[in-house]
This record gives sequence, structure tokens and C-alpha cells, in this order.
Amino acid sequence: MIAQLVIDGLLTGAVIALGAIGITLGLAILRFANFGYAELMTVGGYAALTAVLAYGGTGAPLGPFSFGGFLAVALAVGLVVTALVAVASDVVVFRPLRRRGAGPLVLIFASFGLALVLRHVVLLIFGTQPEYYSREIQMAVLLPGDVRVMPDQLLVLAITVLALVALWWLLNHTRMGLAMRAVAENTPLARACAIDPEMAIRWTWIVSGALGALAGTLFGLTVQLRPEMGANLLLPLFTAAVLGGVGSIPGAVIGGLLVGLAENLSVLVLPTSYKATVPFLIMLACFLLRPKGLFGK
Amino acid sequence: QGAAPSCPIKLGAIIPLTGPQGPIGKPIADTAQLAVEHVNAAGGVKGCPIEMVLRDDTGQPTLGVDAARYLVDVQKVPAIVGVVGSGIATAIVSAVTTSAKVPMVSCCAVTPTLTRLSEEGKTGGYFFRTIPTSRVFAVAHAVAATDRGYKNPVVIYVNNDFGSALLRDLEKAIGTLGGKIAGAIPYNENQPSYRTEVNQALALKGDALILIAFSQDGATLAREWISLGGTQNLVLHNTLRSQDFISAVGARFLTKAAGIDNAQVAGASVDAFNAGFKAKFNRDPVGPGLHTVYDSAVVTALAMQQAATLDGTAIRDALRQVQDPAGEVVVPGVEGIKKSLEAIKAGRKVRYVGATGPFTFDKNGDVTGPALVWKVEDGKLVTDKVIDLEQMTALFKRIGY
Amino acid sequence: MTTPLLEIRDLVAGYHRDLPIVTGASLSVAAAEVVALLGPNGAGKSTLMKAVSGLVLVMGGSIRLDGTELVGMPTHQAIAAGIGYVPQVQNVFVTLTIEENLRAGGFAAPRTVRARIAEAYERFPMLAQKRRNLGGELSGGQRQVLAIARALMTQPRLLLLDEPSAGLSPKAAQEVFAAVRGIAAGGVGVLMVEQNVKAGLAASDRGIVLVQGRPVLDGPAASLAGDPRLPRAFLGEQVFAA
Amino acid sequence: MTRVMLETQNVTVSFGALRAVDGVSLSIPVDAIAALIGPNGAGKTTLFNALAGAIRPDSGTIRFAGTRIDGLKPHRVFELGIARTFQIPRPFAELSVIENLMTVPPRQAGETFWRNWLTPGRVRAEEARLRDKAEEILDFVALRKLALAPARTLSGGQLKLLELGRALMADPRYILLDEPAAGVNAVLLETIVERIRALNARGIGFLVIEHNIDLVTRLCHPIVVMAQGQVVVVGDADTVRADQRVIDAYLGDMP
Amino acid sequence: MMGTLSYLVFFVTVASLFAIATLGLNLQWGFSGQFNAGVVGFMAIGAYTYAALTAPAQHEHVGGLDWPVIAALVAAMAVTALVALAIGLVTIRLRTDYLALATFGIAAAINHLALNLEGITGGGRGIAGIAKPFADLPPLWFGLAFLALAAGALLAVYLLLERLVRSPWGRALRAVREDEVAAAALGKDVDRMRLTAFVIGAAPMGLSGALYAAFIGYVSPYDFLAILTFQIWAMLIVGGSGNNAGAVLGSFVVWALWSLSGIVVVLIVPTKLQVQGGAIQAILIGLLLVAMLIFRPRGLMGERLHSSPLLRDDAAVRH
Ligand SMILES: Nc1ncnc2c1ncn2[C@@H]1O[C@H](COP(=O)(O)OP(=O)(O)OP(=O)(O)O)[C@@H](O)[C@H]1O
Ligand SMILES: Nc1ncnc2c1ncn2[C@@H]1O[C@H](COP(=O)(O)OP(=O)(O)OP(=O)(O)O)[C@@H](O)[C@H]1O
Ligand SMILES: [Mg+2]
Ligand SMILES: [Mg+2]
Repeated sequence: MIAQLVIDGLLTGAVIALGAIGITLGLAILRFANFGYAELMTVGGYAALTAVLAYGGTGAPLGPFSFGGFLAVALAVGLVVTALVAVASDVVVFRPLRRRGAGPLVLIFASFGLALVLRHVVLLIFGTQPEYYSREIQMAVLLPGDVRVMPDQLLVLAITVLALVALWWLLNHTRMGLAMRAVAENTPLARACAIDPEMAIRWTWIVSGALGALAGTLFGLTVQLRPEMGANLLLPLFTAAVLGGVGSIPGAVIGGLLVGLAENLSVLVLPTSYKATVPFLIMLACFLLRPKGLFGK
Repeated sequence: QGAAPSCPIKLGAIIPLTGPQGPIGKPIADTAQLAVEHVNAAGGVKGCPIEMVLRDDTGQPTLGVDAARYLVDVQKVPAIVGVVGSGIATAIVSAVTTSAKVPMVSCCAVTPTLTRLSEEGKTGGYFFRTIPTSRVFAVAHAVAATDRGYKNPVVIYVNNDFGSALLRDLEKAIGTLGGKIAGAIPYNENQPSYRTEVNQALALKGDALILIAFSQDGATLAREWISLGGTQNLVLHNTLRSQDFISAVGARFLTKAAGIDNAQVAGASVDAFNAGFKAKFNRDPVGPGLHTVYDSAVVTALAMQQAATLDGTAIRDALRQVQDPAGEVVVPGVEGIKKSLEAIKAGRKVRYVGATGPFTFDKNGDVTGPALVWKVEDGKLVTDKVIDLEQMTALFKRIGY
Repeated sequence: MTTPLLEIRDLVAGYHRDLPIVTGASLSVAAAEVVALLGPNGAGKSTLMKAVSGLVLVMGGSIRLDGTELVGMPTHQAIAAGIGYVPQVQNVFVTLTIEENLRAGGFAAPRTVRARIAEAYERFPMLAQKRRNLGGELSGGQRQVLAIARALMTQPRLLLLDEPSAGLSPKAAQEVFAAVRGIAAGGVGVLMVEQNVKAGLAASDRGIVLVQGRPVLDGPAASLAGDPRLPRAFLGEQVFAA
Repeated sequence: MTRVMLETQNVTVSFGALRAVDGVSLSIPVDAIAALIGPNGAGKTTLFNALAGAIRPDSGTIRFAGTRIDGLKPHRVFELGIARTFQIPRPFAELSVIENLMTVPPRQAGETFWRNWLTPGRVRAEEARLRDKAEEILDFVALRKLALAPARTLSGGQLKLLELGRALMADPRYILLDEPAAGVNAVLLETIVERIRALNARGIGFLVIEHNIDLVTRLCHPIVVMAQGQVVVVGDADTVRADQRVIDAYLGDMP
Repeated sequence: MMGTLSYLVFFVTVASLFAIATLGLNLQWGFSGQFNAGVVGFMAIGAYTYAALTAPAQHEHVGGLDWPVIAALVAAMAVTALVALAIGLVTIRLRTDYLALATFGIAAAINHLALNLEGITGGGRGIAGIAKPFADLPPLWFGLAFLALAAGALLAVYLLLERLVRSPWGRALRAVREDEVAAAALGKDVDRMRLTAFVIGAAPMGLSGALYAAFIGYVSPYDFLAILTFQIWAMLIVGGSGNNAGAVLGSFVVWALWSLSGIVVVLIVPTKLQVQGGAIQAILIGLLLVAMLIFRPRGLMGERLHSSPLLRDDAAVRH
């Protein structure tokens, strides 16, 4: 039982971790809590769904997975569409706000307004019913130790780790990453280093949109797609990102896995009706020991 | 008849169209609109078409109360229908409709609090609902489970007033019918994943799963349950009686599944509604609240026709008059409504038998009704068994409600 | 005479359209020349430097670098066109490491970054020692050194230094001034704000005194150093350009 | 024997492996204008932070007028009578310049929030007094014209002057100044020197970190020289100027 | 006419109740920079305290204490302040995002408790029959009388808080907000000031919740969903944080946005498309919110430069 709970915690945590990376990117570079990020996940998931519907499915299932090879193409479509939406939202909403010297709280509430718009546009287009890339139910595989896992979820875990490494590399070992971090800290000084802040911010949105699409698609794959999925994920995502330490990419992943574990293991001590409270209790405990999150500086 | 009303006649409706309840609310709103169209096609009330003024409460009581205030004060609606959330219905009754003397006919609020308020005289008799209290559901679940020989089912239920009230009734009902619940796991709505709850439930090792969940969450829960190797002996709540649920989970996993609903099964009144619904939306009317909201709108329209004036108190009293047991039976659909409107105009007594079958408001405005058990055959929802009003009443006695 | 490297004409600049801080300044800096910009606090010296870098509103006048108009050009382009700028405050990235600070400084010339970093480490060994420390962990003077090293990363043609010696120990200041002279000798023009009048003028070819957004004195460094009008200008008294 | 105002014993502060302040023992006499000089990164600011309670030293003790103050919170140290300025200015950016000063005085009646209702007259009178005092100090640091501007709009030098102004506003027994002259124009600096002398004559002690060696030699005694976290020499201007270690590490070939 | 008037009375009453909470938040965020994302938690505590003290005993929860309205309102504020003190002590070391998440979590936990502690809160069924002042009056008079109560409470809270933030205490609080290190070095007890502001700011939130319960006569956990915290925050940000008048104005504007946009949808969307109305309304709210922020990035009324009433804001030097 405990082994199962731990594995489940890690696997459900993986998709939270993946989303939390994107949130953390926003917190670290754009310097505000982007509520619209969760809607980017929704947009990405539905953009990929549109491709899947147009193609008529994802193709014959690959190996142990529930989906076929076309999902990769659909994902690519989702990445592009979402990156475009992300950049557009910056141009229309956030850039004018930056130019007028808006504080982070104003950006947060603008992102909240934008999220309302995006979510309900998706709702108007796709309706309220849940959607799936493949309606096949994937049967869990029994591992030694009487532990059941779903291959799709293992894939999500693997992709989360990859995304973590890729993003960490991007931020710490590329010119663009350096530019993004420089702009985040001190825009005038970045300008004085010949860095174009608009370009750095645009790239942040592109990466953030792409990550969102990836997370949204994988969430849709392992759970379901619905217009409010982003909104429902917002809380665990932020919990993970902040728990890990604002701006720390590995922190976000650890935070995500911890949130998953906490939820799953909480049932050992508390009724499930308090489940949603447990990550917060964990978090409070962590904050009492480390007021800046696990990996915060 | 009193002075000629000014056309069109307004009917207030408050339904969540967005927010967490939006997915349930939208088809309900569609159906309410359908009822109004039927009434209008049948000639309207007192010769006037009805215009439904719909407000979105987004699932927030503050906005629900605001909408009610607006409908009553500014739009001057003589009655309000819809109202899904129990918390919202109670807030509106406490703050708006009772003092304004405007009847509210809820399609979906199941909370016992409203029964108690009514008993204490705090609704002024202005509150009605067309949805049976949770006990009817509890009995249906118990019957469906024990009929299939499930002795100790596991329950996963939504953690709100509705779910916990239902669970209490269910424990009693199943106990009476010779079973015992192996354990009950509450879940909170709109979580990204329910893996924990499902695992908890699996660990209880019951011989069946009774799933009391709203549609999206229900699909997620059922899918996770099945993929983790849970039994396919499912007993599903009426909120899951939809083609979307079947296609989300997959018909081949649902061959052993049963479900329950409060709707009447056969009979002219139900067919008439189903036909009308299909004609409009090109699908079967399956989903929570569709039948009940239709009835709430139609019965209110009939009461308006019956009432001497379009005044809240008159409509309140007329709501019971159009259910006269001695009256002419009238049914949903344009034809049926037309007949009843004419009968009322002619001064004859009518008994509206609705999309949910025959129902009568008791002294608290509540209804008890028949129920049905459904199952999935070849990917289609079919009715398996009916628990009619007499059987239901007998079961209520036996269980001791 | 050849056109100067930097030529500013009738510059009006500030933070708000209705409140100019630089109020009609004209001055020039030639290649290989070190010019000290002096003046009381709040005279507009830093604002003038920011105007050259495109960081504040320019309401009038022109700024030419080697004949190219800079007014209206976004900062990052102006910098890439050959300017190295050390701001007076907040002049290092406190959340980046020393090495990353230098890499950011070399953003416009990625190919030569390695060589430049090596050069910077050689010139300022302290930086090499602390290469993995964050900018925010440096002492005040150490930050100043880093800021200067950062500005040199692209081998600019024009160097704008806003109080380079502030916070530096006498020895470090001498080293920086010597370095500035050396860089200028290689053909770079330097415009340098200094409050340390004596040391500043000693390291410069020419001095300009700015009062209330306008140059009031402009002359060879050596003669300005002894000019009795200099302290009076600092007190805001009316003095006239020679 | 002169009485000791500020005394440290073996104070050590480390950042990871780096010992920024390494076993510093000092005793500064009452009424002195003492200087703390040394090469960049010597640990001067870090020592200030330890004195002012911003950093808790890893080991060692600090006494002010006989009271132990190491480990005290910064506001407690301030209450005991030590005010400090920051090398890198830390203004209250969205407050006006004058309110940056008016915030400073301790034990304002209006800071106990119920006094604002119980004795409003007293609060008002005190406010008027604070404003006048702040205006006088702003005159002195040449910021009077900018009294009503938000502090974030000040120039680099003006920010340093604001730091100084806030310290003067506190009426402390002791003032720690971290490079008060950096970025401040030479003419104004003269009046600041005068003011420091005048305050000192009224019994206020100073410890000044400064790289302007002229200023230090004219104003300060004793002069403490730090390098690499340790105290190298303590003495008067001549001793210090003549010390070869100081010349090598700090002064260079000064003219 | 009477109907519209009656609705307006209702609208202003509800907006005033929100404005009270927004003023409390303004003290916490606008003046002391504490990111309280758990506003509903404090409102819920106020509401439930009021309900528990006034509602009749019911079989699923305790009650029947029958406190007078005013005493119950005061008690609601006091209990909220006490809870805030406990929460403040626990979260004293947390800043910005961390504090936000912690308070958000605490509010979620409070909601869970309300839902699950049936013996005290009635669980999901809520508490009905809460004492409603003026309930014996005819509806319109009830509305007017309650409006007077709500507006009076708002005015009192506004005046009290305004006096506070325009005092040296308020100035020191803003200094702490701007730079804690500098404020501490200049003798301000940062922890204590933050904690005091947190507690004083929470009390109006409790009052707001209690008045809301008194107005509706019923509370349930569904009254205090996280979305309400967002709305209160939107009121503050749109109105202009750091300005009490702005906070009040923002409350009216944002509540109008949320409730009146529904009316606009009723009026402009054809009957046939009414069921799309909800989505259209949400899009409308989103667009207006964004537009308002772009148009006024510092809120409808910006922060005042000076705390001291002795100083006048001088437009010429203010940038
Ligand atoms: N937060 C920190 N983390 C790590 N190292 C630090 C930190 N703060 C200071 N240091 C290091 O400690 C040493 C002493 O720094 P300090 O600021 O005390 O020097 P200083 O004598 O004031 O120098 P300056 O004259 O340049 O201001 C320096 O080497 C500096 O890099
Ligand atoms: N961001 C700003 N917004 C508005 N006004 C500003 C801003 N920065 C500076 N100022 C004002 O512009 C004037 C000139 O500032 P500037 O920084 O150019 O002075 P400076 O000559 O460099 O002085 P210092 O020697 O003190 O550095 C000052 O009066 C200052 O108050
Ligand atoms: Mg300057
Ligand atoms: Mg220092």
C-alpha cells in the first residue's frame, strides 16, 4: 500500500512538476505570478486536440502507451499555437503594462483577466464536455511489489526530468538564458549590456508557452482535457513552484513531486476530505524551517 | 382573470453557466430555454409569450443573490426557476425571494436545510423544488446494488452537502436491504487527479463501487478506478447518466455497470419530453437536472396561467393547483402544454405530470418521486428497472425515513 | 579638424517631458581623449550619460557618435554601436555570478567573450578569485571594479564612466585611472563623471563643469584644476564658460 | 585613561569559507571621530553590519558603552543610540525625501497607534517639530528643494546625502558612516566635515569608513586600518600614512 | 423606479461590505506590503462567529446563544483579529509569494474546516436563521436600514484606517514596506509593525464577513470560495493600493464589473444565445479588467506621497 502511494505520488506529482517549471520560469524571469500560464496549458492541450481530431485519432498505439505516433505531431502543433498565443498576450497586454511601469500585482491581475478570456474562449469553441486524445483506457501494469503504474505516467515523469534539464541548460548555459536572467534582474543595466529586453522577454514567453503546451497535452493524456483544467491546476502548480523556492527550476520539480506525494500519503493520517489541505500543511511546515522555500535563495 | 398582463411575461432563471459548475449548468439552461419555447409555441401564458431572463451565478452565492435581487427588483419577474447550488438557493431564499414574496422553483438544490427552513416557516411557502430529496437517490442506489447481489459496496462520493447527506441516507438504505457499505471515500471537486481517492477505495476491497460524482470528475474517477484494476461492478449516480460519460469511459468497461436516476421511465409524459428534447438538440436528454429544470419551468408557467394575477403569492398558490390529483392529466411538449393552458383558461382543473413523471409538492415544497435503474447496452443507455411511486413510498417506510 | 568621436549639441533630456534635467548642453569628446564631467550633486551629469545611452527621454538636440545620430536609437543598439557604459548606481547584476556579469557585458560580441574575460581577470585578479560569487556578494568597491570590467567587455569606442572611483580605495582608484588612460591611449574616447575633482582632472585631458543641466566651464584639465571659478560653480554661483 | 565607547573582542563573520571579518578586536574611545579604512573587500562594511545588528557575528563580543549588543536586533541597537548609514543607499523609495527623514526619530508619540486618537494634539505638535527639524537638515544637505519629491528620483550623490540626513535626524549617541563622501561634491563635503565636528563637540561619537584619505587625515583620530578581515594598524594619520603595509595594500603611490 | 432603487440600494450595500474588507486588505498590502491571499478565510471566520453567536440551535450544530447584533459584530471582529494574530505569528518570517501561498492555504484549510466540522458550522448545509437586523421592516425599508448600517460601518472603518495611515505610525509602516533593512536600522521593530498591521487589517475582513452573514441570513462554505479573495484583490488593485479612497472606489467599480456585466449580457445578448451569456460575461469581465489596468496601471487613485497631514502633495515635483 505505501509503495503504491509513493509511486502514485511521484507519478501524479510529475505532471504538476512539469507545469510548475513553467510557473517558475514566469516567476523568475517575468517577475510575476502568471495566472494565465495555466490557461496556456489549456490552450496547448486543446490545440493538440484539434490536430488529433482533424487527423482522426493519434494512430495505432505505440508499445505500452495509450496513444499513437501522431500525438507527437499534434504536440508540435500545440507548441507552436501556444507559443504564438503567449507572445500575442505579451504584445497586447503585458508589454503596454511594462511600458507604463506597472507593478507585479497589476501584472498578476491582468494575467487573471487574460486567463478568464482565454478559458472562456476555449469553452465557447469546444464546449464543456471533457475530451480525450484517445478514449482507450490504459490498464495499469503490475510491477513487483504489487505496485500498479500506467506507462503514460512513467513517460510524463521522464519528460518532466528532460524538461527540467533542458530548461536549466537554457537558462544557465546559453546566451539567451543569460539575457533573460539579466533582464529579469535589472532591465536598464541589461540594456546597457546591449541586450534587447523585448527580445529576451519574447523568448521567455515562447519557452513558457511551449512548456505550457507540453504540460497541457500530457495532462490531457493522463487525465482529461476540459476548459477549466488550467484553472483547477493553478493551485497545485503554484504550491509546487513556491514550495520549491521561487525561481528555482529544480525546486519546482521537487516541489511538484512533493505535492503529489503529500496528497497521496496524507490519506494515511487524515480523511481524504482534508486531502487538499495537506499540501498546505506540508508547505507551512517547510516554510517554518525554510522561509524561502526548499531551494530559495 | 385579472387585468391583462403586459407582454412578454418575464420568468427569472439563475443557473451557473461558467465556473466549476458551468459544465452541468449549461445544458440545464438549454433545457430551461426549451421549456420556455414549448410554452410559447403552445400559445404562451395568458396570451403572452414568456421571456426567460437568465443570469449566471458562476457558482458564487454573492452573485446568485445579486442576480435574484436584480431579477426581482429591476426585471420584476414574478417567479424564478433554476438555481443549482444548494448554498446559492438557500442564500437567495434567505435574502431575496421570501421577503419579496416571489416563488422560486429550484430544479436542482437538494439540501435538507431548505426543508427545515420551510418547516420553520422561514420560506413563507415560496420555495419549491422539482428534484426529489437525496433520499430517493439513496433508495435507488441501494436497490440497484442489492438487486445485483452486491453485499458490501465501496462508495466514492462528492464532498459537499449533497454528497454527505446522500451518503447518510444510503448507509441506512443499504443496511435495510441487507448489505453493508465497505467504506466511503469523499472527494473534493475539481482536483486534477483522484488517484489517491481511488487507491483508498480500492484498498477497501468492496464487491462493487457506488460512484456519486459529477460528470467530469466522475469520468476521471471511473477511468482511474478501471485502469487500476478496480471491479467493473459499478453503480453510478444520475449525474453520470450521459452518453459523454459512456464514451469517456468506454462502453466495454460498462457492461456490468448500473446507474440510477429520479426520472420516470416509460409513460407518455416522459416520452413527450424526450421527443421534444431530441427534436431540438438531436440527442437524448441525459444529464443532471435536465428533466427537473424542464418541469420547474413548465409547472411555473402553468401556475402563472392558473393564477388570477401575475403576482408572486398567487403563483405560489397556483403551483399546487396545477397538480390537482383530480385534474385532467397533462404532459410536456408543445401539444401537452397547449392542452393544459387551454384547460386552465377554460377553468378546468389540471394535473401536470412532468418530464420526471408524476410529482406533487408536499407542504414544504419538496417532491418525492419515482426512480429508475439504468444500464449500458451496446454503448447505449437503457432503462433496467423502475421503482414507481408506490414502491418508493413503501421502501421509505421500510427504511424508516 | 576631424569630427569628434562624440558630439552633443543642444541636448535637452530628462525623466518627464515637462521637467528637463539637461537643459541645452553641448559638448564633445574626441577619440583618445579623456574628458572629466564635473558638477554639484543633482546637476544632471548622470542624466546626460543616460541620454547618450538612450535610457532617458531626449526632448531636443542631437547626440552623434562618429557622425551617427544616437537620439531615438534603442539603448541596446546604441551600446552595440560601440559604447561602454558604467552607471553610477545599480551597476552590477546582483543575482548573476561575476563571470555571468562579464558574459552579459560581452553580449554584443559573443565571439570574443572568452578572450575578454581572460583579460578582465588578468587586469583585476580579485574578479578571477570571486568568479563564482554572486554580484550581490561583492563589497561596494569590488562591485565598482566589476562594473568597469563589464563595460570593457565589448571593446567600446566610447566609454562612459559615472563616478568610477567612488568607493574605491586610493590604490584601486589609481589603478582604475591608469587603466582608463591606457584604454584611451588605444584610441577610445572617455567621458567620466568625477566628484573627486583633483584626481579626476589629473587623469583627464579636459574638464567640463555642468551646473543645472548646462556646461558652464570647459577647458584643459590642467588649467581647470586651478581655476578659481571652479568652486564657485559648485556653489551654484553664476560663472561663464571661457 | 579614556573611556571606551565601542568595543569589539575577537569578532568574526564568515560567508561560507571566506572570513570577511576575522577576529577583530577594537576599542574606540568616547568622543572620538574614528576612521575605518582599508582596501576594497577588507571587511569594513561587514564589521559595520555586525556592529549595527544587521549580521550576527559567528563569534566574539561587541559592547557599546558597556552593554553587550552583539546578537541584538538592529532596531534594538538603534534604540541604544547607534545610527548607521549604508554604503549603497537604501532610501524609502516611495516616500518623499522629507518623510524619509521624519520617519527616523524614535519613540514618536504618533507611532503608538492609539495615541493618534487619545492625544492627537500632541501628535500634531510633534509632527510640526519633526518637519521643522527635517527641513533644517535638508537645508544642510542641500536637498531642501527636493523635500517633496519621492526619494526614488534622487541622483546618486543626493541619495548618499539622504542617508546622512537620516542618520542626523536620529539624534543618536553614536553614528556609523559608511563612505559618506563617495559621490558627494567637494564643496558640500566641507560643510559636512564642519557639521561632524560640531556634533562631535556635543558628545556624539563617529566611526567613519572612508576612502577619501584627505578627509580622513583631517578629521579622524584614531584611524583603524583593516585588510583581509583583520586589523592591521591603529593610529593617527601620520602613523598610518607611514606604515608600509598600508601603503602597499591601500594607499598605493599617493602623491 | 422603486425596483431599480431597491436594486441600487442592494448593490451599494453589497459593494460597501466588500469595501470594508478591501480597506483591511489595503492596510495589509497597500501600506505594509503583506501579501495576504487568504482574505476569504478571515471573512469566513467573521461570518461564522456571527452566525454561531446569533443563530438558533439546530440539530446538526450548536447555537441558540442569541447574542445581540452589535455584540456579535464586535465579537466577530475580535475573533478574526485573534485568529489573525495566531496566523501572523506563524507566518512572521514569510515574505511576498511565500506569505501569499501560506495565507491562501490557511484560507483553504478554514474552508475545509467549515465544510467538515459539521458540529459547529453545519458543514455543507451551512447555518441558516442567522440574526438579521431590521428583518421586521418591509423589504425596501430593510434594504435602506441595512444600507445605513453597512455604509456607517464602512465610513467608520475608513475614518479609523485613514487616521492610522496618515499618522507617524502609518509612515513608519510604509517605510517598513519600502525597505525592511533600512527601517530596522533606523529603529523600527519590523516584525511588530507588520504583525500589528496584519491583525488590524484582518478585523475589518471579519466585520465584512459578519455583516454579510447578517445581511443574507445564511452562511455556507460556498460563500467563501477563493474567487472572492481574487475579487477583493482586484478591487484593491483596480482602485489603487495604498489609497483608502481608491480601495473603496475600486470595490464599487469591480463589484459593478462583476454583477453589472451580467445585466449587460442580459440586455444585449439575444435570448437564443443566452446560455452562451455566461462565457461572454466572463470574457467581458476579463477584457474590462485588463483594459482598466492598462489604462490605469497604478489604479484609479494612486498612492499618496505623504503620510503626514502637514505635508501637501506637490504635483510639480511628483513624477
Ligand atoms: N553576502 C556575502 N556573501 C559572500 N561574501 C560576501 C558577502 N558580503 C561581503 N562579502 C565578501 O566579504 C568581503 C568583505 O566585504 P565588505 O563589504 O565588508 O568589504 P569592505 O571593506 O566594505 O569593502 P569596500 O571598501 O569595497 O566597500 C569581500 O570580499 C566581499 O566579497
Ligand atoms: N528617475 C528620476 N526621475 C525623476 N527625476 C530624477 C530621476 N533621477 C534623477 N532625477 C533628478 O534629476 C536631477 C539630476 O540627476 P542626476 O542623476 O543627473 O544628477 P548628477 O549630476 O548625476 O548628480 P550626482 O552627482 O549626485 O550623481 C536630480 O535633481 C534628480 O532629482
Ligand atoms: Mg550622478
Ligand atoms: Mg564597504
